[in-house]
Amino acid sequence: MSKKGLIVLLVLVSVLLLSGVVNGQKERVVSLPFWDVPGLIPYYWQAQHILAQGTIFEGLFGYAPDPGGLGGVKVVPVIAQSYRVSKDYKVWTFKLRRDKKWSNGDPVTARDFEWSFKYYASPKIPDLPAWAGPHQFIENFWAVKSGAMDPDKLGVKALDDYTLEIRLATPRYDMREWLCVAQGVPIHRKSVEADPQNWWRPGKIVVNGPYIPVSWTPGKDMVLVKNPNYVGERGNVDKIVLKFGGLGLQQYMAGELDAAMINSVAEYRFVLADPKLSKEFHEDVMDCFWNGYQWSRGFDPIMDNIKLRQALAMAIDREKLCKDVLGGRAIPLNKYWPDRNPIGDKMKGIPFDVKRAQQLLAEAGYPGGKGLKTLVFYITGGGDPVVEFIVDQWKKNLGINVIIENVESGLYWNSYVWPNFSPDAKAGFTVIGAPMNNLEIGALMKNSDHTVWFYDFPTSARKKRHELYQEYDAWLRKTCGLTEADWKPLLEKRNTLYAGFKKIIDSEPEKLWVADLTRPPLWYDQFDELYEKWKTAKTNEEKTNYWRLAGRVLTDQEGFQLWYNNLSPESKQAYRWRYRTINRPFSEAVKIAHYALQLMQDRYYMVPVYLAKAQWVKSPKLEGLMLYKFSWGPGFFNFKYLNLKD
Amino acid sequence: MAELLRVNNLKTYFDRYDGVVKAVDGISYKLDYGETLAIVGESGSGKTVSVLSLLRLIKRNGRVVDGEAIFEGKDLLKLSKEEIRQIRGKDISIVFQDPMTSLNPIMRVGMQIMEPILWHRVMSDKEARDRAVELLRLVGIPEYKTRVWDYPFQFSGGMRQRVMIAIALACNPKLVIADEPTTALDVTVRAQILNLLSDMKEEFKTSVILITHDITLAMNFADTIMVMYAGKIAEYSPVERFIRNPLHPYSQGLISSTLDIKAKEGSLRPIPGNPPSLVSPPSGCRFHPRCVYAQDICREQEPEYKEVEDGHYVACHLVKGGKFNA
Amino acid sequence: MEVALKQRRRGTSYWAAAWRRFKKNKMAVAGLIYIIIIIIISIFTPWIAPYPYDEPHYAHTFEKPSARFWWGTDDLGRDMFSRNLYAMRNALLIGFGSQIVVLIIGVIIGSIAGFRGGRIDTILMRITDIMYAFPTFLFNVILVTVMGRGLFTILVAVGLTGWAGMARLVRGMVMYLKNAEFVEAARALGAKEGYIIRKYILPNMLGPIIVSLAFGIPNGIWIESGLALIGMGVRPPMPSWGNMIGAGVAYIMAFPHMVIFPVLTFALTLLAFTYVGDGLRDALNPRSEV
Amino acid sequence: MPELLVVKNLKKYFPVRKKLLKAVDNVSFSIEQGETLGLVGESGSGKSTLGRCVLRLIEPDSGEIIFDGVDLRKLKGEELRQRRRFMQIIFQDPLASLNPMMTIGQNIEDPLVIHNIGTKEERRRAVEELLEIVGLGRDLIDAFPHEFSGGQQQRVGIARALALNPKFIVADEPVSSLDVSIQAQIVSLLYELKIRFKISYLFISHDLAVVRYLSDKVAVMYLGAIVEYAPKEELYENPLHPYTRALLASVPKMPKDGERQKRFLALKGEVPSPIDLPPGCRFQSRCEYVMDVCRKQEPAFREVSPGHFVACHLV
Amino acid sequence: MGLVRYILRRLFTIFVSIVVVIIITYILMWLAPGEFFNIAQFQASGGRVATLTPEQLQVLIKGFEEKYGLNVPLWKQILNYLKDAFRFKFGPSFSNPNEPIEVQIARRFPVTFTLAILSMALAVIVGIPLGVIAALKRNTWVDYITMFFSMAGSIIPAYTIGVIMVLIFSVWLRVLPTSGWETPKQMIMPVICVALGPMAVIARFMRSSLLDVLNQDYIRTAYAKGGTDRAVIMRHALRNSLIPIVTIIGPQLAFLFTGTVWIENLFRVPGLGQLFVNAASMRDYPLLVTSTFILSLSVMLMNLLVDVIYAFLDPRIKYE
Repeated sequence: MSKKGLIVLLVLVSVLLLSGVVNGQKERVVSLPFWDVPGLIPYYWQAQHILAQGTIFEGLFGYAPDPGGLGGVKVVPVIAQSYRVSKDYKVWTFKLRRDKKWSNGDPVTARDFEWSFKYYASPKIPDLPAWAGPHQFIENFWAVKSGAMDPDKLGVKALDDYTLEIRLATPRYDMREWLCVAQGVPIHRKSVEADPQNWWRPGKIVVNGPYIPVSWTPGKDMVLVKNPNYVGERGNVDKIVLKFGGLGLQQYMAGELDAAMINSVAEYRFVLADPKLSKEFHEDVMDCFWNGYQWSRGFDPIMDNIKLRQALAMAIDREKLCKDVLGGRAIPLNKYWPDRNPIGDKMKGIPFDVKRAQQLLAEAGYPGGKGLKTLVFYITGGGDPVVEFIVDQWKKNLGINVIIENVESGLYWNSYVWPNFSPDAKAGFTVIGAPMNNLEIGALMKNSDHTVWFYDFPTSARKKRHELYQEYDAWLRKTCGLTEADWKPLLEKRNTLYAGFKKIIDSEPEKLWVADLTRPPLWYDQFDELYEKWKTAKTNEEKTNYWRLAGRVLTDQEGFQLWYNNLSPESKQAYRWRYRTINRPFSEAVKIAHYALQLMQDRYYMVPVYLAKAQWVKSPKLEGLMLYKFSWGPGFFNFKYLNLKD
Repeated sequence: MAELLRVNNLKTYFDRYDGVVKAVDGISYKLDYGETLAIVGESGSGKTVSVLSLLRLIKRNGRVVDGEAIFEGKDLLKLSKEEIRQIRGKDISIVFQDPMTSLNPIMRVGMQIMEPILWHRVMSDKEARDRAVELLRLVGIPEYKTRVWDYPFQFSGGMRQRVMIAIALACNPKLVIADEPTTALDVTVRAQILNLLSDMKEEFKTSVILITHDITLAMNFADTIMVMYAGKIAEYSPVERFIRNPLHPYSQGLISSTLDIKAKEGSLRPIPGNPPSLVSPPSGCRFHPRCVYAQDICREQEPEYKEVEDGHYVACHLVKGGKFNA
Repeated sequence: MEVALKQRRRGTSYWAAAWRRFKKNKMAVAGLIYIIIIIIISIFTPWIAPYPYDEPHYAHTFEKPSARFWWGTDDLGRDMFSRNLYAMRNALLIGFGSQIVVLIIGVIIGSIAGFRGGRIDTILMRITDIMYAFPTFLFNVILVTVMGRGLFTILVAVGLTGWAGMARLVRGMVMYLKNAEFVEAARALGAKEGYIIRKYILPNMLGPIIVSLAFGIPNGIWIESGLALIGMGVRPPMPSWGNMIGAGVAYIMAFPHMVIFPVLTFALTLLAFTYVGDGLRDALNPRSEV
Repeated sequence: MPELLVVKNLKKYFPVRKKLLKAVDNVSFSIEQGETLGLVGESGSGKSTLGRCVLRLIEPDSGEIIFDGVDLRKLKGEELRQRRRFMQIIFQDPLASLNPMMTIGQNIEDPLVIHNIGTKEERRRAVEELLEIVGLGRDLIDAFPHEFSGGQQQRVGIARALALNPKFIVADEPVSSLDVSIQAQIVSLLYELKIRFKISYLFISHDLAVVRYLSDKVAVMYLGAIVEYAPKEELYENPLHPYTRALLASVPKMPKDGERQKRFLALKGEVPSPIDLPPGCRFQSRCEYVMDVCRKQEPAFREVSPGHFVACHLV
Repeated sequence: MGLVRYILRRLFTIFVSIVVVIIITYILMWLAPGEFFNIAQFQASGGRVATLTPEQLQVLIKGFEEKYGLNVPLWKQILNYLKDAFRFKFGPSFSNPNEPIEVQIARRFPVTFTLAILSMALAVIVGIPLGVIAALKRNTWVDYITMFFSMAGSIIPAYTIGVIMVLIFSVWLRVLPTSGWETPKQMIMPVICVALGPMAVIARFMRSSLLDVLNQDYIRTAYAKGGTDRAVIMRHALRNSLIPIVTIIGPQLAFLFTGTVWIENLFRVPGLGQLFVNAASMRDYPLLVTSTFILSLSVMLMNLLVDVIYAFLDPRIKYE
């Protein structure tokens, strides 16, 4: 290199070093990896609520670190000071703190909540992901959302500036937990109304959390700075830079990040082998998200054989999987919740017992795997090492043959894993990672209740129920129902179904379930009402519409009865336990959730295999990093506890 | 007249996949000031290569193997790159066969005429401009003052050849090489260009080497004629003498196979056969396979290129004492 | 003289002359030899590869090259050498396969446009222009989304996006050939259209088409690798260079062998095809411009 | 002698950017059995188009082409195809006119294959015979066109044209791309064939000497029309049209002692664009005798002496 | 025909072509497994149908369809889309309901544009001399090595080269930042990586173009006029061989709009490629159609621009 070049380089380097020093003295900056956020509107679910909740917005309640708690967090009041709940858990009244302020200095009041919740519920936001927030339980929410009712009729009301009343449609015992999520935070009315499209943009946004976003480059960085008007506990960090994308570990090594997630075995081993990095290494188990397999939602009767299901579940060496295949980046899991966990400790795991598995397989009618047809393991995206290992285990330990078939990711998610039955699916499996999205009671089940909804009744009935689902959709397009004669079969069916319904109500021992089933408006009342409306309807269009809706009510009921009458006794029992669980406050529900879970786990339709670990390196100076364990992938959140040591 | 150029034993070979093409294989001739030499031959006889070799403009796979070319006392073949460049376009210039492709399509005509002037620093930029206009006038381009800034594609074929001639004359060269200047043109235009060449020769007092396959034209136009066959000179003679007494059987054949406008039906006596491959030329006299008079000696021994009369050279075994004896 | 005569007797066809010119280009010959070797290897891959491409060895993950695993193993302990062989085979399948699709569509559209001329020509060429302007990469992604990620569907997708150039070429050739003097001569002899196409036009179009195909093959391989890098390539566990490189890059710090071998074989193969394409272009179309 | 070919009022216009290029503009002539018509003209005169129109390789816009008593323009498909046996064409560029993918033998055999004549053996023999006729060795049958010199290629082209024993051949500048010695060979060959097989030629060329050697009658074409048409000797000895005169004058003649010619009588200017010609005589822009009438009125093509037609106001 | 009329005619053709392209894209998406409705259902429910009643799900789906204009027949969706698209209104995307696509594009476009221009400039600045050197030294080791390396640089996936560069310059030498797009230093690595491909194309094209020109008769004429190598190459060969280069730079520039996606991901460059290619892999249909729209529009406009520039550079071209 020439002399001149050397000098230029030296100057450049020294300028860089100097600027770093100067910055360091001035303010405490933390750079963290983050996933790309599409925007900052808290009520959308596209991952940004992880940023919104606790960092830039706050709701009535929030999360605080709790190493012993589920998800490593506990629910603490934030804006709420105290609350009252009616006996039936349908009317919640919150007293709010009086010192909380928006970043522009306005006080945070109950009216902010009332307005925000009504705004979310209004048809102005047609695509609110209501399933992910507390509003779905609020009185009249669905009617408001569909546009049939005025948003003012929503069950939310500010009794005074610092008292908020929320009325629910059904009892909810975990409302506090639900109010932690991003749809539970208020937004600033004046700024939203001033610019409904762009109020959320950095520079414009008015927040009530500890940090304000000041700049945001999609695909790159977001910069958060301290909210000067924030009242409450928070760390000493002045500025947080969230960096989207890039080569995390390399960025960390180049000194551009203060923490980085470890994404592969290679990186893990590299870090362990590095004397400096290995000291900065941390890990935690992602216990809210179990990984395993589930049976495909097809209609092959072979799946009805519980001994077969059991044998397969017991023939997997989970230890070896975690050690060899996952390179120590996971822990074995043989039940829905792991050990040293309030639920997991009470559950019995699926043993790894090849002998027993072989015996069960023989009892199932396939000694040594003979006679069993080839099963299919559906996967998507990449070659899944875990799946290959499992298939290999079955082959080695049980002598059965499973082929791995790749499915388009869209098709996979849409018809094989989540929503419904898949008539095309052959007998076999898909991988499943069942998350707990937040601390609501339903999420304790970690989706294992799909066992009850989709599997545990005979294949023939499953098939029938699927057909009814199809019919249910088809009703909306039927053109009929102009004459009384069209109603005749419906009326007859109504009577049969009514008899069936009565029988179920009378025989079902679980009071909570019956209460749920008989909560008005009842299906037959709806049907009768539609019939009456049909009689007075004026246009043919209206008539057809009423007839269609009535038909759908019946189909729906028919599907329910079919399901109820065919559900296995165990699953029915599990369902009853589920009712008892969700009809308790969260802290109590945790104590009995294992009853339902154990029953469902013992059906072996959704089988846990391992829990992934979150692994990261972080600067020794950085403290208070909170790991986000809910939902799909590891990441950091709730940055208000971040602290930089000097 | 004084001697302008003398070429001795020039050999230019080309490397090809199937061997070495001896395109020019030992030719010698001279050219005086003001003289017009016509080199006549069929395609592949080496006539173009023989002159391009002088200016070292042959393609990359060709090389001058041997010989010398004394131009005004300097051996062109031994000059440095820069020295030969000084001569190109200034002392010796070329008019190429195809005026369509020999002009740069995206450069204005005037600029192309000015280039040799500027490159040889003959005059200033301003003067060169005026000179370009003047040259266009000289070569007979109508509206030359405006057309000087046109592009070649705006000119017709004949006009382009006129431009080529203007370029060649730009630096008052001592020698103009005209490589089949009229072949690509229509009959009537051909005559115009030939007239122009004659005029220019008078006007600029240059020597001219005219390369052509048309022996009639050569015989009409040149002072000296040189007939080439398969890379060698068959006959070299002052034209008057050649008209009276063409000695080489190939020269005779060329004349008799040329259709004159007055030729009688059935009078044509073509040379049989095809020109030979220059990779493996026939032994002995290269013309012998097509020569009706060929004898054993012609097959075995290469004829000597010798002066049979004053200034009349022939390479044929059958020519003895200035007479052709068959 | 004798030699010349002998040669005459046999006659050097267009192809023999082209081969002679091709042989002069050393890089092209080297490329051709390489390609022939990999084609032979690809045919016999199942017998040559020491392991099946999807056989995991859990006790031997990320192993460096050794006597047992020549090019090491990957994150599942699968033999990198075997996977590379299969990847090569798939790449060739996609490369050649996509060009067959290109050939079929391009020749049909191009020759209809060229022969019919007039309105049909205008319409077909407009369509071709539109295809030309379609953002190829995105269109590929969409097609793969629609048709799935099988080997076959990917080669069809690559073909479906790549035929516009071929159609233009064929049309140009047809337009030129149908007015060429020797075709006119055939017409003057009273030959029927079908005969002219079969004996006069098609054989003479072959050269440029082959050149175009020769460049299309590496292009197809390249497109697949691009698709694979964003997870749209051949479906794993079936290996392809794209997804091997994509996966390997993640391990570059700790296990560089996982990316070095696929990148080298990939680059070498594409280079070989490109050199052969260059050679063919110079040999078959001596006066070509590009 | 019976008239083999009669062309009447043949027209072919090409549309060029909304204007008309009158390539062949109202041309009439006739050729008798065994007779050769030489067609002389510079590039752009439309002579090649005319030659192709006569064979219906280019579809003329109007006019009649009566060949052997049948109007070719009324024939369709198969009938025309059969007719083609009797009329052939030889091209200017011999290499371009041969299929490069076929051997010499296959190229010559092709017309026989097309018309399904003879067995394979017979065809082979015919090809060998044809090779002899045009002066090529039988042993060249398996060579490819590109291995041949131009003269040999043109011989192959001629052999192919002869394969079907045609009565009439359009020779479109068959020697203009060849070397002098080869030109002479080919011209001799064509002459020999004319005598031997009584073939009629429409001989197209820009070379007046070649035309004179082969033709019985000569037509001079300028910008799409025939400006002068006469028996050969008449035309060369007594040219009437200024264009014909200029053409003849611009050709260098073989010098005899002392009569060398260093300057030529040259026409001024060049052939103008054939698109959108001005009214009047088409030669007006280059004619040194141009008069007012020439700029207004197109001269009639009339017979000035028996068999000598000319289109000029001055005559 | 005048330039303006020519451009207008071409613009009309472009308009028609775009309409066709959009229709094809829509139909292809409609054919894709997992139709709109399923996507809507899945998006609206986050995969958790079971806890909602069918009526509630219906409300969600209806809302979703309303927001994205999916509640009308396909042909009407296409029509609506086209109507808005030509006014540069594309609505929100599935993956980003927060802001309309045009806003996202407007923000990312300058980045991609800068990256593309810088890379293209680098590719031209390096590629052309490489091609020239290779052509002038044709069939020598200089030629072989130049061509080999420029081709290898374009064939080895830029992504791999990028990662290696990060390791060398950021992690080990610590002279360049790993990523970002603000300071010139951050731009060095992405620009080099992106430039490699076009650089090779330009070098190769330049080489053959120059070789072609060098074989032309007018080069011989120039030498015969007494031109030095320098004068002949600069004034005649280069100028003439550079003109066709324009024809490849245009399409290459358009290609960079998506071609940079891997580099953008690697170096955290917030450009269009990321947006567009992610759209496809995430099945974000509104964004996908828009990507197609923008890309084909830019390819076509670029081609038009190239033709116009070409006409300016080459006096022979006249508009038909």
